[in-house]
Amino acid sequence: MAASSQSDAGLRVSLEVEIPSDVAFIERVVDLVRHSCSELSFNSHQLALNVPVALSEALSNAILRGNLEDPAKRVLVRARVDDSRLVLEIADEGVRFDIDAKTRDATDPDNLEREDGRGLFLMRALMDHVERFDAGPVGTLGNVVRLTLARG
Amino acid sequence: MAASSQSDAGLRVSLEVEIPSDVAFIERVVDLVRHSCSELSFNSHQLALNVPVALSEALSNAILRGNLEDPAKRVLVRARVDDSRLVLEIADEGVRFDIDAKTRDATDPDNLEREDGRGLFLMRALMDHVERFDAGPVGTLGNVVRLTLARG
Amino acid sequence: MSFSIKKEGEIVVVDVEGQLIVGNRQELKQKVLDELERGEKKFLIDFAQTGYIDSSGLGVLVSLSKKIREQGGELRLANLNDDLKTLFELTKLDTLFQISDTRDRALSSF
Amino acid sequence: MSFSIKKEGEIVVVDVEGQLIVGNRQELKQKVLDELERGEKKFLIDFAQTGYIDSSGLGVLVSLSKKIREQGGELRLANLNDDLKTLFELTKLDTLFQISDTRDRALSSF
Ligand SMILES: Nc1ncnc2c1ncn2[C@@H]1O[C@H](COP(=O)(O)OP(=O)(O)O)[C@@H](O)[C@H]1O
Ligand SMILES: Nc1ncnc2c1ncn2[C@@H]1O[C@H](COP(=O)(O)OP(=O)(O)O)[C@@H](O)[C@H]1O
Repeated sequence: MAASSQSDAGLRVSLEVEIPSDVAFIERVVDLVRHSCSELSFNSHQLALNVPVALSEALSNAILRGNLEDPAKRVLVRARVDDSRLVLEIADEGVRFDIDAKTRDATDPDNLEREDGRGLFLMRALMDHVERFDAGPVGTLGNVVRLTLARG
Repeated sequence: MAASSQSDAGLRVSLEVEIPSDVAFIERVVDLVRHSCSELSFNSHQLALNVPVALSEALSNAILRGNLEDPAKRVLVRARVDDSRLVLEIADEGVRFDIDAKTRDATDPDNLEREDGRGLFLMRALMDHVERFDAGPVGTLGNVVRLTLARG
Repeated sequence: MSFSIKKEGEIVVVDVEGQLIVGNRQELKQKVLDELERGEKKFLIDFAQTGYIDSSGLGVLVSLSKKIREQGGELRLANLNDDLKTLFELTKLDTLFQISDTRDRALSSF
Repeated sequence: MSFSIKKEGEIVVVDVEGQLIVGNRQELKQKVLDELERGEKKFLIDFAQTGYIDSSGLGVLVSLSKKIREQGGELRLANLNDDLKTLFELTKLDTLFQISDTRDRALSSF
């Protein structure tokens, strides 16, 4: 394709996806974000591993831990991609949480045989930055988890 | 995939793509928009014909007719897709034009052997609605062409 | 997207792979005009591997068809899928071109 | 995404087609537990056709491996591509599982 021999400079994509609190939507959101990154020539490992896994983790946390699968609550995903990086923001409507306190070292021998608790660990391992901030002012609900990945 | 047996109700995608005034970017923008529509189960003809052709026309008009390929000018594409329809807005920074006056009937025998002038005609043939409005207040530059297509 | 050209007997066959749009139509035009200049007269454009065509791509086909006719040659098209057929019908260009369902039929129709 | 199960000799082979994630991992778990209940002891999960795996998918593999061991059985994994290998390495799960490069090697390792 002429497109791939073309520089990416100046192409900027931003994507907003709103879904119900239902894990069945995760795969489609991942597809959409991954497709945007592929148009900006992110490398194959980033497209097959870092982006899909980290985003899936953030989405299932938002749906299951944040919104507790409440059908009245929604998850909003914002992805901005340009020729230097991907910035993902996953917003839920749930109770705030302390991301550092909740992150477990999955490689600790005590945790190795646990079934759960690898989500935040993997996000941090697969992304350059993982941040959490409040979605709204004091007293309101909602977490935003922001994942940043430099194009490799 | 579990995804395709799943209802689309409640999934909403909005995409913003900014490109330089260079026709080499058209194919990638079309791919991105088309991919969003495919996640929302638009039908195969809409994905292979209506969406790509109408959007390509609007993009090349914005780049070639609107921005006159001026490298300082940009084209902004906004796509909103949900389970009922696609709304596309293509914004340039060029001189305003009268879309009705400029639309030619491509099937008129006088026009049949012309090389150009089928763009607006095809947009209208392939989309449910085609509108043009001013990008900013009186005295400023810029056209927005809005294309709407109900999911088939 | 790319265009590959080969000869089948005395017919020049062009395969359009991917899109035929404003970004690459000049390349198709130039390739066909080069062959015309070399004295070729019979042209078949095969769309079996084509995605979508925009109005500028249609425009190039119209203009090539005119130039080929002016040199006493012929242009035929083959393998338009349903969506491409619709595109030709919407613009009535199906009345301007000789269109065959298959490449073989197109080749034997010259 | 889907899981297909078949017997190769006395080994139950599961192919994971597509993703193994929170939305479908219960299905995999149930299918394997059903076989275990039926008395099967040797299990091979083949990832040749797998896309990505999330932490809940990894969690299901950990829990199946435990349950199979408790019944005196064995679970082996095969055909992890480079990205899936990285995932197992990052989580040190490569130390918990018997992982073979190919299906044949996994089958003959039981
Ligand atoms: N969006 C969220 N809202 C509320 N709590 C969260 C959220 N994301 C993570 N958590 C908390 O962090 C914990 C650890 O998350 P994670 O590492 O992904 O493992 P797991 O989800 O398997 O428990 C969760 O169990 C939950 O208590
Ligand atoms: N975005 C635009 N800005 C300015 N003029 C435009 C724009 N889009 C269309 N036009 C005008 O409308 C005319 C007809 O457009 P179209 O039907 O697409 O055919 P063509 O672009 O081949 O001339 C153009 O030649 C141009 O004068």
